[in-house]
Amino acid sequence: MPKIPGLIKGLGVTMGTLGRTVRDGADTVQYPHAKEAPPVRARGVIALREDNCTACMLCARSCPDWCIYIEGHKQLAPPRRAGGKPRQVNHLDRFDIDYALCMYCGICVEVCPFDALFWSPEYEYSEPRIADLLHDKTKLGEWMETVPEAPELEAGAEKKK
Amino acid sequence: MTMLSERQQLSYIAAQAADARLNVELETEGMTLNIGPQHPATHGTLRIIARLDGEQVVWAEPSAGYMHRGYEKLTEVRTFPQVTSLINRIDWLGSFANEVPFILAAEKLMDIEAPPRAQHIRTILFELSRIANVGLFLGDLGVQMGAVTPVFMAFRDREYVLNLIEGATGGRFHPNFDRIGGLKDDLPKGWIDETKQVMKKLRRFCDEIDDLLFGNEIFQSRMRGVGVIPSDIALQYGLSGANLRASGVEWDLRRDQSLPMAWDKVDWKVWTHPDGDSWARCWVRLQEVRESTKIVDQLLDTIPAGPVMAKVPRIIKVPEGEAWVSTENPLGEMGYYVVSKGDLGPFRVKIRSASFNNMSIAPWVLKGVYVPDIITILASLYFILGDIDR
Amino acid sequence: MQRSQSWSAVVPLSDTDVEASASPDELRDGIVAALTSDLGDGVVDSHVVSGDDVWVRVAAESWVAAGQALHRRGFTYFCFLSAIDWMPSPYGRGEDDPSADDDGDDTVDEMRSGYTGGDTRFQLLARVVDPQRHVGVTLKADVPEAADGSLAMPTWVPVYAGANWHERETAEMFGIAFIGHPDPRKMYLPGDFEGHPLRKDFPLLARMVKPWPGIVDVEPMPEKDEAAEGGTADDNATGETDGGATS
Amino acid sequence: MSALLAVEIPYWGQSLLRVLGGIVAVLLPAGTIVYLFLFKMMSFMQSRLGPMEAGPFGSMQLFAEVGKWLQKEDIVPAEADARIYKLAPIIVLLSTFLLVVVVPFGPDAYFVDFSAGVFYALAIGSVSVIGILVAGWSSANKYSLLGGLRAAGQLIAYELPMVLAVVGVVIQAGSMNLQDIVVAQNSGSIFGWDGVGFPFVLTQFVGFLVFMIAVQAELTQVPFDMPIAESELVSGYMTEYSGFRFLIFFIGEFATAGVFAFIASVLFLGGWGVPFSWFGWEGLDDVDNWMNIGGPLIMFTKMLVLTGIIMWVRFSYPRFREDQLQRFAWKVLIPISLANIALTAIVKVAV
Repeated sequence: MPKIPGLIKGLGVTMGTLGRTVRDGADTVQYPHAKEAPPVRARGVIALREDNCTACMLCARSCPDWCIYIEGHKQLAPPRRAGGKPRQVNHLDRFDIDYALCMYCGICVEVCPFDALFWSPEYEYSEPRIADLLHDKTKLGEWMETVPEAPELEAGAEKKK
Repeated sequence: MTMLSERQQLSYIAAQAADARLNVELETEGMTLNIGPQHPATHGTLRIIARLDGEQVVWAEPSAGYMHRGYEKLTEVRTFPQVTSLINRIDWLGSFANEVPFILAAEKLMDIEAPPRAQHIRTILFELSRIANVGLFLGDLGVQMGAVTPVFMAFRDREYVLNLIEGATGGRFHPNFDRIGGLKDDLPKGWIDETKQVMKKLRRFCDEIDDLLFGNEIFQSRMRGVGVIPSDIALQYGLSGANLRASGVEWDLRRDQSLPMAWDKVDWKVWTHPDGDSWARCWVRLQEVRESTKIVDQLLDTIPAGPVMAKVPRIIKVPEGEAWVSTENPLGEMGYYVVSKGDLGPFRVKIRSASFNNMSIAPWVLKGVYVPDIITILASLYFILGDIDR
Repeated sequence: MQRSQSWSAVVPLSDTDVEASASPDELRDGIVAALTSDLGDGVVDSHVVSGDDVWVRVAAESWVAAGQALHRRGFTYFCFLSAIDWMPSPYGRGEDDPSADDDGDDTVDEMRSGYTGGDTRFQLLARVVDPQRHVGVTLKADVPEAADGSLAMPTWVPVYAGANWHERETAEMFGIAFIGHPDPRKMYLPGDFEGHPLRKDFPLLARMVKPWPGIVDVEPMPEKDEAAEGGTADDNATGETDGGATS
Repeated sequence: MSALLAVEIPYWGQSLLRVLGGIVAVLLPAGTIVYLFLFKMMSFMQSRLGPMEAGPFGSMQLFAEVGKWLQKEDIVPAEADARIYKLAPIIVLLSTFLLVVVVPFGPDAYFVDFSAGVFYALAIGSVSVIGILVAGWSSANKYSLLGGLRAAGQLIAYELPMVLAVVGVVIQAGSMNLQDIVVAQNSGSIFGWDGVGFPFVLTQFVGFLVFMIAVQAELTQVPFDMPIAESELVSGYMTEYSGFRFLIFFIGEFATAGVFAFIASVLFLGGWGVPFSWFGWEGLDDVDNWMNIGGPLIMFTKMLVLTGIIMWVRFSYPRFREDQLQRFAWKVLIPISLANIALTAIVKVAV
């Protein structure tokens, strides 16, 4: 079989792609009208479960960008068992993440010992003003609704303790 | 000349004198052309100063530093786990591959090794980032030469790879998934089957690029015999990766050094090309993408069961010592010279990035070529600006 | 690196252990021997990690000769050239990390050189590789300080052309002049930049202009409990008191 | 001749029709090419949809683009030779208008009946070179200068094969009048069979290929787009242009593509005509009046097919290097077309 010149082959490739696009539709998505679902693990935005946070500062200290700001104070909580002594707990006053600085490395979520921080795949929170990218604890708490279940693991994986 | 002021005359004479050596016979004037820092051919902000005689380059010299981020300094104020989030921005197209050598160096200093399952998954992700990176190179090659279609095919199929990387690690571009002692997490369910499908798509993409670009006679006439780098020059400048293999040096760090990674467990081939021209460099890369899909396919079938994380202390302190680990990254040899003082963070990290050496040959290889060849030679040397400037 | 099969355990690094168990590395010992025979007294010290890597420290005068000798012996691939400032940073990491205190910071405060030792603050560091035998050598050399504090070393460009850019980078980052360099301009920095950023006494402004957010602590109970002013140890303790509810 | 649609039209009406017709003949192909090929075909070849927001399937995108360009600031570089700089895009577009004048769209639907039409078209076709050269020269930009010089070299080099490729047609038709060439093709017959007339592409296939390659180069489309070369010269001679001046260049580029496709279809594909034998016409005077409507439509279809091929090649190929391009013109195309002329002349004399 004689070799087809590359010039002709190239024309064939582009025309073939045109045919495929007409037949199967494009590979792109018309963004504001249609959206692709990001993967479950996608690191879109960090959500905060305020009840779990003990203001231990671990996330703020391990953040490479210094973009987490936490303030808290100690207060007395009612005893867990009837008749016990009142417990001393940390109360969270302020929990801000500056998304203008955040580089989405996920270290804060990873170091959190009390499961208070989660990744949510939401990504549409751009703002016209850069100052609005500082999410406070209410806003971070609202993201909790969008946090998906952790995915099942592939065969052969060891269960996490 | 009478119309000119004295200062203009003097500068004119000075310019003439400077140009005289360019072309004494024809008395033509040379021209300095500034390509960049903002230019479509420089993937970022590289500036090339070219002295031209007509369309021919008398000398050309890249000028870097428009995007220098000082990572070597920044690593000194970060802890070991924080460094990976930083260094995967060096070569932003193959970012997972940047993390691996650093983690391996830290593990070497701590004298631990990741579990076999983690080594396997690391290798898979490493090869996936190579495919994402070099796949885009293959498309971008077309754009540098006026063919608009290949780059869209590259973006289309790279998207599948990025989806895989995001599905496993959570980060599309900056996975930050590699940890000292293993990986952050195991693979999600269904990932392996999906990856196999994507590898089939990528092999088709390679065939398409082969037909559309590499088989094209115009492309060949632009690439063959242009920008020839002999092997001794390539070694002297420290060219690495496909650039070195295209000059006929059969040397691949994946094969030729013993690392706790899974490359030695599968069957693959190191491609070389004897010519050393632009065509050879691009062709070797195309073959390497194909080879990578094969490596990934084989590794997917043989992932061992077990944990993905070795037992490491919660707060990582790396013992005092020095370690050098380099791997065969998409762009070439990427290595970290890590000096630890037994502290939470490294004392000094020397980042040996591939593009820095690969571009340092540019003044040598650009001498005497035509202006359009500047673009093709730079494209075939394949640099990422973050990898030059760090 | 030695392939140890005990991947799940942390094996402590211990020099005596490694040297006792490792088989002598003929290849790398041979390199040191060859270099010693070429340079004589030029080789000051060497360090071989069996099966892994070799470090050789040469005298400053033998720096170029060492490069030439290695190039002649097949180490034709130029990997990198850089420098190390062994002075401990006066600024730390810009953060007052309470967890860093526990084994004492005083170890960092004195200047200690790494493998193969060293007498000066700055050391030149270069690596060349033999692409046939797949073995690399890391060369080090003390950079002598002149009376006026300036640093200068001979250039490697005639031996390894690729050293050109690396030396330009090292020159601007550490302030080491390379004598005989064909193009001693700055690589990255603007022409009028002052200072040498990779020297340890060059402050990293990004970590100076803003206080570390991690330095604040939870406000203690107002009326009592002076002891709780401590630090993270307390935070963890308080965290664990109600940790039972979350796990 | 003045019996357009068998209605007597006063002279001013005819003039108005001609002016409007000229504008339509230039702008309509340009708009159609941009939408159909540049927006849609290219996108589909790259497995995407292209513009979809403005109008149904993005059909109004073109007007949005024009609106965008008109709003932009008209920047003239400080060092530029302002008057010439402003004139250059107009020269380019003007050459397109002058070119379309000789193209016949129907038995009566033409602007000028010019007995040396081919000669005129080829001469006027190279006026745009002047526009491009002065645009590159007056921009006071090194990239533009390189682009302008490349354009001059390239357009002149490819003018020659184009002329030589047409000579074969002229020999065969025995006329330089484009209308006569159309009639000759449609009233001809192949060995007595007149089912499809006698389009010259059959005998002049080599000439047709050379002509189309030369057109590709003349239009500075990939693979001959070094004067523009986004990735090296950053749009070459157009680098400094913005706003409506860039728009004029842009329209000029695609309008010229349309007009050259018109000329190619007249020279090689039978132009506006249908084979005369289908309706029993003997010559130009017998042709029914409805061809004045049908002819332009036929021309338009043929133009779309030809520009479609031009664009298809553009979206598939990388570009040549400047010296390779010159070598290709002088060492390949010109000898081939000279041989073609010689062969045509020999056959013409012999038969």
